[in-house]
Amino acid sequence: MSSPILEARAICKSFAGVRALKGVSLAVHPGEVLAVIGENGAGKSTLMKILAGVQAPDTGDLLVDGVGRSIRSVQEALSLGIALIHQELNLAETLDVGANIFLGREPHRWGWIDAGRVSREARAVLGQVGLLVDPGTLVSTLTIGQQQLVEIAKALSVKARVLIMDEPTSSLSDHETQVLLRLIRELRAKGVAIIYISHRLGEVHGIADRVEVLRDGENAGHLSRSEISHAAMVKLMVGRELSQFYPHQTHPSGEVALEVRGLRTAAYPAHAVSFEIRAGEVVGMAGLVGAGRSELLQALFGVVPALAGTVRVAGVPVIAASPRDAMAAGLALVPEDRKHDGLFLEMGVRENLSIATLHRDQRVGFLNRTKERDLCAEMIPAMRIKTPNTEQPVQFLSGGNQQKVVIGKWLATRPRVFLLDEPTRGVDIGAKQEIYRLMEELAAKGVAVLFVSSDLEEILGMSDRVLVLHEGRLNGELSRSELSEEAVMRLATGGNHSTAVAAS
Amino acid sequence: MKKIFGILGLLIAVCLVTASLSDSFLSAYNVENVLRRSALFGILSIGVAFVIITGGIDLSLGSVVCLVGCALPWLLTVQHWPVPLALLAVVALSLGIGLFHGLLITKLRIQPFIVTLCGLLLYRGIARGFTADQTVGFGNEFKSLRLLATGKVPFFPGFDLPAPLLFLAVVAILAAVFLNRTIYGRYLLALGRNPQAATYSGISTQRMTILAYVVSSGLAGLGGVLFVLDVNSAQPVDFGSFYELYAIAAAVLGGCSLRGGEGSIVGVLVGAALMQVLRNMITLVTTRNNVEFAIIGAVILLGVVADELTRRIAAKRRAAQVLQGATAA
Amino acid sequence: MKKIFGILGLLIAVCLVTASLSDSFLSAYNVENVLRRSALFGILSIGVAFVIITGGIDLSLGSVVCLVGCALPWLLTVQHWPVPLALLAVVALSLGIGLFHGLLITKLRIQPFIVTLCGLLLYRGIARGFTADQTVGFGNEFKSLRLLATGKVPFFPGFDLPAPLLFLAVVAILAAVFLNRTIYGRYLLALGRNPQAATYSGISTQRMTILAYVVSSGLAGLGGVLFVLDVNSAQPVDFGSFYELYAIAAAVLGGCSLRGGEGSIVGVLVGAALMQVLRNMITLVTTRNNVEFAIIGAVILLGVVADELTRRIAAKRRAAQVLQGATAA
Amino acid sequence: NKPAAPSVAEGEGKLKKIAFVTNGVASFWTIASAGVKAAARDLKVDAQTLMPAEGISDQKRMIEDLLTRGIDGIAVSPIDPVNQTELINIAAKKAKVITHDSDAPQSERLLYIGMDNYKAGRMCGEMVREAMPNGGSVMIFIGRLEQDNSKRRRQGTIDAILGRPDNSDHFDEISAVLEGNGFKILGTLTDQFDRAKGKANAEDALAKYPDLGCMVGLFAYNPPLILEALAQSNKLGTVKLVAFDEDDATLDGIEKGTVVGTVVQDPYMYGYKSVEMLSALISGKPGVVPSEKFLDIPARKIRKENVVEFRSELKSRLSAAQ
Ligand SMILES: Nc1ncnc2c1ncn2[C@@H]1O[C@H](COP(=O)(O)OP(=O)(O)OP(=O)(O)O)[C@@H](O)[C@H]1O
Ligand SMILES: Nc1ncnc2c1ncn2[C@@H]1O[C@H](COP(=O)(O)OP(=O)(O)OP(=O)(O)O)[C@@H](O)[C@H]1O
Ligand SMILES: [Mg+2]
Ligand SMILES: [Mg+2]
Repeated sequence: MSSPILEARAICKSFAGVRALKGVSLAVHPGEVLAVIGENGAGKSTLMKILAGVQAPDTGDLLVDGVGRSIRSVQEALSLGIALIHQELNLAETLDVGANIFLGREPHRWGWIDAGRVSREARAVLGQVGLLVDPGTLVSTLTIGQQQLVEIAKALSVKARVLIMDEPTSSLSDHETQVLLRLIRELRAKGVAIIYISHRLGEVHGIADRVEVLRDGENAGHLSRSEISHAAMVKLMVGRELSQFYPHQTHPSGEVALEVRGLRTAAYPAHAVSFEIRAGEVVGMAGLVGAGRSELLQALFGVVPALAGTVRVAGVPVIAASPRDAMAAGLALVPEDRKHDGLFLEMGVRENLSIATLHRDQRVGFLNRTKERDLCAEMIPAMRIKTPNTEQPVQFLSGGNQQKVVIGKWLATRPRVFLLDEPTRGVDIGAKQEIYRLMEELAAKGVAVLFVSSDLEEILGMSDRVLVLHEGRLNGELSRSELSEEAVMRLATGGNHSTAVAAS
Repeated sequence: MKKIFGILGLLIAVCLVTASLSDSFLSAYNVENVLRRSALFGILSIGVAFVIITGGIDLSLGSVVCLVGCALPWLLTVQHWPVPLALLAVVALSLGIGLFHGLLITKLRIQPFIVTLCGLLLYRGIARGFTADQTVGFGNEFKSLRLLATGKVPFFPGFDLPAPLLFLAVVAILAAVFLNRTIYGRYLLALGRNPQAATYSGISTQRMTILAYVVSSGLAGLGGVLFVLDVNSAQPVDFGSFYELYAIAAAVLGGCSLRGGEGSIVGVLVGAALMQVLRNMITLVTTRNNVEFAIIGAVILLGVVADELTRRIAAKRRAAQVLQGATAA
Repeated sequence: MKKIFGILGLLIAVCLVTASLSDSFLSAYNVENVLRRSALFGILSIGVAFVIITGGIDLSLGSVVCLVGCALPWLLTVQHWPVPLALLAVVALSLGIGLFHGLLITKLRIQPFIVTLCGLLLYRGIARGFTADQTVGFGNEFKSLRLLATGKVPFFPGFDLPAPLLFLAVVAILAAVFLNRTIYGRYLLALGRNPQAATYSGISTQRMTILAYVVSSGLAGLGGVLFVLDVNSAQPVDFGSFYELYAIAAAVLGGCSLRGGEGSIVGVLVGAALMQVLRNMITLVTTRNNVEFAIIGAVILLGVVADELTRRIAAKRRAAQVLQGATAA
Repeated sequence: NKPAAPSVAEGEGKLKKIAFVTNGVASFWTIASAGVKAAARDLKVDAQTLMPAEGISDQKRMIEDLLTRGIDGIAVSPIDPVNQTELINIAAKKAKVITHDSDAPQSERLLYIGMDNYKAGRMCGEMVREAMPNGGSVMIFIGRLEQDNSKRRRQGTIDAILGRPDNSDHFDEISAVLEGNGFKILGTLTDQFDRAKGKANAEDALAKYPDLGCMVGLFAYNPPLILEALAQSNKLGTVKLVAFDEDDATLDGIEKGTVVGTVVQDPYMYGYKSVEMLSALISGKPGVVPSEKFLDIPARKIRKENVVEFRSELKSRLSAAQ
């Protein structure tokens, strides 16, 4: 085997009160895909940021081509050929797609931007990732999934020797993921070293040449190509075997809990969407990036206005002009973009968990501190939120734990209809199972659960029924018996129901 | 909480220095004066702190002080309205202004800076219009009404509490309780942190924003009433001019972040007091006052820089300890 | 771009109204005057726009105008420095101030509002100090130097371009090219909207921030020089007072978001011109100018509201059409 | 004509502390402060000038702080005499208080030093009539109109131009266009001390009234700004300019003939006399104080014939104070 292109030795890093990395080592070779996996908070992102010059390690050495380097800035990392796609989106929303792709590396002559080249090359990389928008489009008008693709295009345009991807697919659907995985294979063939982080073990299984597992800021073991299996990865990550990953059971469905008739959204006003969900049902909603799933949930929850249509919850018509109305009617929405819409990053876990229930638990306008404390005492263990204390600002939690805080906050409202938009985005396997278990429990208690997911495995594993959107249209519905990867994909790409079911 | 230690230290340092340089600083008369002025500015600063906490800004506050400060004597001495009616009118006026700002900001989504900058220009202009640029005041009348601002409450022999301090105490306690103990206070803070997430959490962000502007203008109105009762005369051209900057400076010094979501009432009070003590010091200690503002500016800047530097050194020391602990373990 | 149509419309409307009410408005003499004033304020506004684009604020600008405006005649007439040296000194002074602000904001991470508010207090105080509150001016001397501000360049017969307009043209073109065509302009915009994204892209955000404050203070210095050359005298107490608010208002009216990341130079120029045309209108059309500020405030507010409302109505109409098209299909 | 220093008993350890409080910050007050310094030196007292930068509440604060310092005497130019009566009375209980420049007649102040602004205004008006014997249109420029002295000054000017009898108790609306005596007063423009605005006012007036006959600048900095505007529109000398106070540019203009004349007060004497009177009052020599409680320091007209002499006097006083 060739010598490592990038190597980290005994890296330690601590933040105020938290030791995120305790002597982690890692090496990646040219033409190799190294998958790094681990539970939420294991230290994956921190390690990657150190490799890419975003953060400095407390102790430990970095070697590039066998030579010791101190990578102190992003610029230095880039000049060494190391590029990082961050776990969280980092785009300047007021700039256009092209400007974001080449931010910091604009082709220029004496400072003068070569706009033509930016646009040409941007179009080329956008084509590679399969995002067909004009480079002049403002980033603020793109969906999360599309923004994620912009991030990938941006990293591709670096032409890096080491490309680090921290959960690049967390908001991509299967279709886009396949495009990305093909890209990765091409890059590998060209000798690029790739570090790939994902909580979707199926992907890891399909792409990785080697797997490195982190646990609690330490190396927990590694697997060579031949050793990679779902069970082996889980065992190293969690330290035990997980039985029955999708705890799905068929539920006796009850009354109609949510009834949607002729709903039109601003994104796709041409298509009226109608469906209903019964109490105790778990319904999955699938579709490609930009299919209009998030917009639909947002309209139901009163975040964006619906152009037309009626919504009934338990038979009572609801006019949700604001989330407040929707909550009063018994709805809850776990939003797709937790950083923007779900969390108060600088506020503590307690304040984030209780914010949606303060109104219910108030004592004539005053905070009910007992209830607030009780809520923390209940949710933090129930959701297995990993936090040093209840006052820790959520910005210092790992992504998965942040997600659990958001779900916990909405669980606390005890909704009748639970809407979840990409509930397991960036969540580790253990936590995923927790969330699935929670969805099951809710359904068993008679809550109607509607979840949007781009993770096909999860859609297949958890749904009683699947609604598939294609460009804003409800293109079909699959019962559990009709469910298959093929069928969902066909409907999601515009095929019709009969051929979809027949094909599988 | 930690954030206000720096500013509190600065206040204490300035007090000690002034006391050592001037015997009169700690005289009952002077302490009463400084307390009264701090109380007046404190009321304004608490108001603007509410707006700053939501992530907004209120530049109109000095002009509201002017408008209310001119309207009250004008209504009483020129229009001969009865006292309760005139008071009611100025209260309604200032609350109405806040409501107006809040509605423009929430319903029409105009930037707070623009709305309140227009307010700054507009309200002073209105005051200049209806007074025809004439100074208005109470002359020798309305002595009992003026006691609201000039009155004193015996505290212990030889030292009385100025009446505005009592107003401030009530306002500050209400504000602190509201911010820290009620759900609406929590909503305000949350809104300042992340308006989007606040909306998603079912908080009526518009109502909370409007509330903040109403509180700000309302307290500016109260401040205006007390200021004019204290000074006894108001000139529309410069009454309350620049007060918005002092109030905002006090709030920010006291730990409010202009990015929203942060703020403590105690800090704001300390910030307001600091500005007044500095000005008092300059008149007491020096014989030239034309560099007064330069000194205030320099002291604040030095204070903030010193605060930042000590914080850094402390953080570095702590980090070193953690590291040591880690390697030792 | 779309954002500036509203304000441009407002400017044109105000011009039309004024022209119809006053014959003198379109006289060559008046147009030259308005252009000169707009140019002076335009230079300040472009400077502050740079800072606003990075998501910061510069409140010290009026005081920098004052400091430079007092320092130049003081150096020339009291200290008898040669002209080039004095000019060099004030240029260095204003750039140095910007650097100082930038360093405090980036290295010590003190809020821009605080830093520049202290600057506002400090620089005027310094000017008052070294001039001992005396008015300074050029008297009858330095006529040729003063041509920089008072000179005229023949444009077509009967109409000359005021010299400050040429300065503005150069500044505006450089600024627009810098912002839109160079990588550094791109960095500024990115930094303003998402500093983290900028850092993660390997941009030296600190250097860009410092640059913005240097540009802002530098242009304030240029403005100060031109103002004092034009007016011929400066009184440190009030020279340039409140100009920061006018400049910020012009920038924000012209489409700069105080949240950073957005701004167009053309818009800023239109904003600056609007304020000056309004003031000119009031003197030409009315016989009282004490409600001047009220009118400016009201017009800006009405303009912004009208802009917002038309935008909404248009959006609603578009939505209705789309829906109709959709349901018809 | 230096006033003789009264024989003050000195050497009791502490100097008498005297404060001279102005109504704002201006060059005018700097000249006054030269008088204060000169008197302090001559009379061996500790005298200080304070200029409130922020109007009335600032002035109040300063007086309170002075009382805190145990000041012996205060000379104040009240911004709002009627409503500040109470403040002056409070101060009068703790120290000797006199007023200068602007009086508070209902208060317990011991003396008023100053001149009658209405009369000074009339002098201005007289010069307008001299400059334009056949009448014409006039525009008035002033910093602010809300101060008592500026109102009276403007009214005096208007009344003299229109040939009205002496009557200082009325006030013409700021927006009124007044006619009489062959003159037309087109209006009064204020600038709130913003010089760029002051210049813009002059320019706008020239734009609005191409046949304007005379411009009157009533605050010290107005005439120089008007001169600038006139020079830039090539109307120097064509449009008459009548000035107030003794700015250098104004005096230059008088020498050159571009300014008809100016009316000067005597701020130096305000300062000097204030300290002198206070020092006498403090040491209990009431004989020095005029019995009518008013010390008149009259205004003077300065025209081409006496401008050179006036300038040299001013210069020597200022340099003596340094
Ligand atoms: N800036 C910070 N300040 C304090 N603690 C931090 C900070 N960044 C990360 N941490 C902590 O360091 C630990 C490792 O976090 P990291 O983001 O590297 O985890 P991760 O493996 O990427 O998890 P995930 O799969 O959820 O993304 C966590 O406990 C986290 O709370
Ligand atoms: N602010 C916006 N302005 C313009 N178009 C928008 C905006 N937000 C969403 N869209 C468009 O609306 C459509 C639906 O977006 P939505 O977010 O609902 O899709 P999605 O199925 O959830 O996809 P994703 O996985 O990308 O989130 C997309 O075509 C998108 O381009
Ligand atoms: Mg991570
Ligand atoms: Mg979505």
